[in-house]
Amino acid sequence: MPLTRDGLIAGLSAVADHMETVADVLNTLDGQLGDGDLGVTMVRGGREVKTVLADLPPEIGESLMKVAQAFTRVSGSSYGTLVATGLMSAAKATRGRTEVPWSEVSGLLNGAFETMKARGKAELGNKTVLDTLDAAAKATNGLDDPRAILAAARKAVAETMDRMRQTPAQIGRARIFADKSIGLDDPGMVAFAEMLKGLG
Amino acid sequence: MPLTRDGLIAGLSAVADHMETVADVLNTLDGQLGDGDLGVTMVRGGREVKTVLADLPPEIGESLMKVAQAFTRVSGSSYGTLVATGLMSAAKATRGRTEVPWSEVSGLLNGAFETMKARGKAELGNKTVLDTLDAAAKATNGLDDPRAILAAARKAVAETMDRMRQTPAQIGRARIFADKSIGLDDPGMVAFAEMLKGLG
Amino acid sequence: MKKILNDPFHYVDELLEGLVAAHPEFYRRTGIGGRVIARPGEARPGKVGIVTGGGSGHLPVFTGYVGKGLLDACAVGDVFASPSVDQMADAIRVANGGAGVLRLYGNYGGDIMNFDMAGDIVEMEDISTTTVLLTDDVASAPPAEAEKRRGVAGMVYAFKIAGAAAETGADLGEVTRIAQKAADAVRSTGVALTPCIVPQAGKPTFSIAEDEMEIGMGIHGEPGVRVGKLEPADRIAGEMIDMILKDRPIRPGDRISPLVNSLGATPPEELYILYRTVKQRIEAAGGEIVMPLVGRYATSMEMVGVSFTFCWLDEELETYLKAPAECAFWRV
Amino acid sequence: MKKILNDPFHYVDELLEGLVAAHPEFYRRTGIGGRVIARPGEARPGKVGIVTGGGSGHLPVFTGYVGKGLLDACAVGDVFASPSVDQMADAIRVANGGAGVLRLYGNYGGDIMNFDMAGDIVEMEDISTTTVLLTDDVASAPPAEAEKRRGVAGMVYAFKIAGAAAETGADLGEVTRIAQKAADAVRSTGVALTPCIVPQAGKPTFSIAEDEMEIGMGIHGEPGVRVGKLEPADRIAGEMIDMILKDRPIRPGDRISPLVNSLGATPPEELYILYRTVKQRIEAAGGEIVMPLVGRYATSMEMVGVSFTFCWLDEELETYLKAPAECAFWRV
Ligand SMILES: Nc1ncnc2c1ncn2[C@@H]1O[C@H](COP(=O)(O)OP(=O)(O)O)[C@@H](O)[C@H]1O
Ligand SMILES: Nc1ncnc2c1ncn2[C@@H]1O[C@H](COP(=O)(O)OP(=O)(O)O)[C@@H](O)[C@H]1O
Ligand SMILES: [Mg+2]
Ligand SMILES: [Mg+2]
Ligand SMILES: [Mg+2]
Ligand SMILES: [Mg+2]
Repeated sequence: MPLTRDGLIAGLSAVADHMETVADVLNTLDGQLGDGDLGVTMVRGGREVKTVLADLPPEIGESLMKVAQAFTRVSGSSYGTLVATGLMSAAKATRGRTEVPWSEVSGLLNGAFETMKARGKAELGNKTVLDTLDAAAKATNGLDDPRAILAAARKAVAETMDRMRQTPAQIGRARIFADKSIGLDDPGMVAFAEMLKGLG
Repeated sequence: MPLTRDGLIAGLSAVADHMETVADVLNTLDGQLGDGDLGVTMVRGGREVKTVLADLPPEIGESLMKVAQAFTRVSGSSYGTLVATGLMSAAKATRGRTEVPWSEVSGLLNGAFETMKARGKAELGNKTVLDTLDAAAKATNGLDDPRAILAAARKAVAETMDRMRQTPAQIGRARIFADKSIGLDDPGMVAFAEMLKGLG
Repeated sequence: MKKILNDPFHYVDELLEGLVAAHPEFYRRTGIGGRVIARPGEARPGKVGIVTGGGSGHLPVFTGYVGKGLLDACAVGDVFASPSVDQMADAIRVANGGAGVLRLYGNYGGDIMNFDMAGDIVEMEDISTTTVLLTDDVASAPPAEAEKRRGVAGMVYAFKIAGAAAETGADLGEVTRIAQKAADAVRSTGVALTPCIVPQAGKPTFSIAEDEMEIGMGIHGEPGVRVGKLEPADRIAGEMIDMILKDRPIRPGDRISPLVNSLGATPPEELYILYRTVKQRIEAAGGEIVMPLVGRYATSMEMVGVSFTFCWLDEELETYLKAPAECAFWRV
Repeated sequence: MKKILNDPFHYVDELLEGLVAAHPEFYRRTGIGGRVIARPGEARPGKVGIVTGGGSGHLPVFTGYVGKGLLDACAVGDVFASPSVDQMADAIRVANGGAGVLRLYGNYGGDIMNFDMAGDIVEMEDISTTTVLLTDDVASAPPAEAEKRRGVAGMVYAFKIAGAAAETGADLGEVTRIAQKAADAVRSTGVALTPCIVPQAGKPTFSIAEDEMEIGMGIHGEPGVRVGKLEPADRIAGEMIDMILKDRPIRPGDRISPLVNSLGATPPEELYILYRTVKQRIEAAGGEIVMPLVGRYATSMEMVGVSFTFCWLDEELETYLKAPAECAFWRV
């Protein structure tokens, strides 16, 4: 069964709920390198998204656009805008369709990666969510089973975090504390990993 | 021998010199109840007065006026203005004379007291220099020997300070710290006592 | 709190040097020791001069309010210290355009003695002077002794209103009458959260505990009426307004200009938070707000704290308050 | 440092409430969550709109500079946090008089992402937009990476100059060109002596030792180029000017407007002490001073510290800088 409106609602709802449980962890992590608001951003975004889920249309593209807009409504922080940017990119790629085959997920992740990279003017290797997103897109390439996709994405994200932990942050607020960031996970990467975890 | 220009110069010079040695004491005392500048005021005033001594005219009134003006030139603090006010009152009372009999000192002190009281809008008993000045004027009443005058004034000032030590300050900056002022000598009284001490 | 300065004993002279260098169109330095700030150019013949004076460390008060439609000259003391008699006399001389000079300043002992003495001196030069003292700080003495109250931010209104009156060519008696009317129309109170540092002392001359505030504290740290725990902005505002209105209630229809003033470090953000309550309370009492002022109008260097001033206006005062005026810190 | 506030999470909304209540002649609140401050009334048809946006806690920046001859609208974030995309989109919409909108703001990552995204959104509504980023803080990146520099007090010049150009009826391309020219003409650097308190955090987010200062520190506490013992004012000024002039030397005949800006708590007294050195150095290098600004133009609430900005003027920029403009915090 491909991705439909109902599957989307179930997934987003699960992710939003999971965010409530990891907010403190994300705030603390972000606080060590930035302004400590990443948990707040994700919780606020998640809550606002949940308010629109019931009214999502069958069309996936339009649904994703509504979800993206919900996110931008409540968040001023970088990560919120990046998430919304990624969602909008996926919305454009799925416009007019009520079903999206799972084999397209890798491409959607890559599309999100590309537009978020452009929006944030960051590069691969800057130790941001982009590194994990790119890894997930590549690791899921060719897969069409949702469970396999999730497992591959998680593994790739975890590996990327391990690999980059000892490198300094090079963009965003954390860049200011580049030295301090060595040995610490990038908060945005952790938030991405937690979103995947929330999917089940 | 009555008071002449030369006697005035000798006296003022001695007082000015003495001020240099008590500046710290006066600053500290004033600092406990006010802004801690009374020593500075007296030293600055004394130094400026010394610059005009050589050019004082034989006329006592005019000389005292020049001394008063020297004091106002350098001092913005209350005590400086009060001292200058007292000197001006004495200047008016001795205008046109090159000799002033010692028997007039008590009256000059009283005149200074009255004008300073008017200038500062203070009352007897407010625990200010006025209380000691009034006591000195009264104690020297009828005396015409400079040594006797000085001794009587000193004694009266010391007694007044003893008498008023336990009362609260009621005017000027020290009024703000009225409670704290109980048990402490009024800085202006101490400065007056030191001026008398400087006279020999 | 930290300060940016050179030799603390040159603090005032250096700041005056910078002030006139930055704003030669508004200020010039003159008088003994350069301690008089005056408008550029000669006093306008026939115009009543208005002088003020007092300790430094309160910018824009006092010096800053020299300007067209405001003051003519100011005698500048060291930080929190009176100017000398001679400096005051020089300020009066430079402000004199032949029509006499109003001395308009705060009710502080040292300033009064020196300004009185300066008046005696210039009298011998045939300059007639009058005096109006600002006594707007309701926290500094009870109503029965209102004449003992200190002058604080309310003097800004007196400067503005008297300055406008003088600009019209009114004579000394008239300018004095209007200045006194303005002085009588203002009520202020303040709250301090931290002290400030007098440069020559190098450290705060008093202290307030980390979680406390002092309602009614004077701008030099004179003790207030109540030390208490730091409270929410709305409650602080409420208590300060209560103090003012206890002294002079608002009657329906009263026209009031409120000044929400930072004592220095408190940022405008917080003044606007406080202004909400000021507006609510004045309007709730049936008053009408005219020309509200929010900003730094009378300070104590880097002190954290605020003051409120209410100026009750009648037609005459309102006209003068709204008349054009200009200095480096304020333009109407 | 202490703050006067109610619920820290209402800090920004309450200050905006107070701001528009105090100055309805300059500001109105609109947009999603009331987080857009705009001039009163509709956008002038045919006039290019200028919007800015950014975190709160910098008054008069950003919101304060909405006004005639200045900005049309501002999207207001929480203290030191970006406004949301939708708030920025609303700011653009309200500023749009049909002739397009210039986004003019500081080079901060979050703001850029959000403003870009807001631009994408309003593009679909046929509003054309352009962007000019302020990158005046020479301490924040070396000359080779000048485009990575943060925007600080220099934006005041860009607001003023671009605002004046827009007021003349110039089209979007022209207003953008002039704004970029102004952005290119400014160089700034700062020194911080104490941090400030972000209300929601409740305590300083960084610290500076009691006897130290940090040269080049950013207005949110971004690390500077040198931490050192607190030095005399003249030396601090000298070092800051050296940094600016190393980046752009003064040539004889250069016309420069210098801004000596308090980051919050530092009082005007100390700005004037610093201004002496600014004037000496510009004139010693053969430059000419035009319209010097001394005061609080871009702050970080109650932070102790100062920044210097030099704006190199040509005839065009000077004309626009001197053109009339008015907001609650500044009048030209
Ligand atoms: N320009 C950028 N490009 C890509 N990712 C970024 C960028 N800036 C921030 N991020 C990501 O966002 C995370 C921080 O998010 P958030 O706390 O919302 O930022 P802020 O509060 O600084 O605006 C970082 O850990 C990083 O993964
Ligand atoms: N109004 C006054 N009337 C009489 N004496 C006064 C008055 N004010 C101050 N004094 C005297 O002056 C002394 C303080 O002098 P000074 O330190 O010069 O004052 P300040 O620095 O507060 O202006 C007091 O101890 C008191 O004796
Ligand atoms: Mg963050
Ligand atoms: Mg943030
Ligand atoms: Mg003293
Ligand atoms: Mg004194």
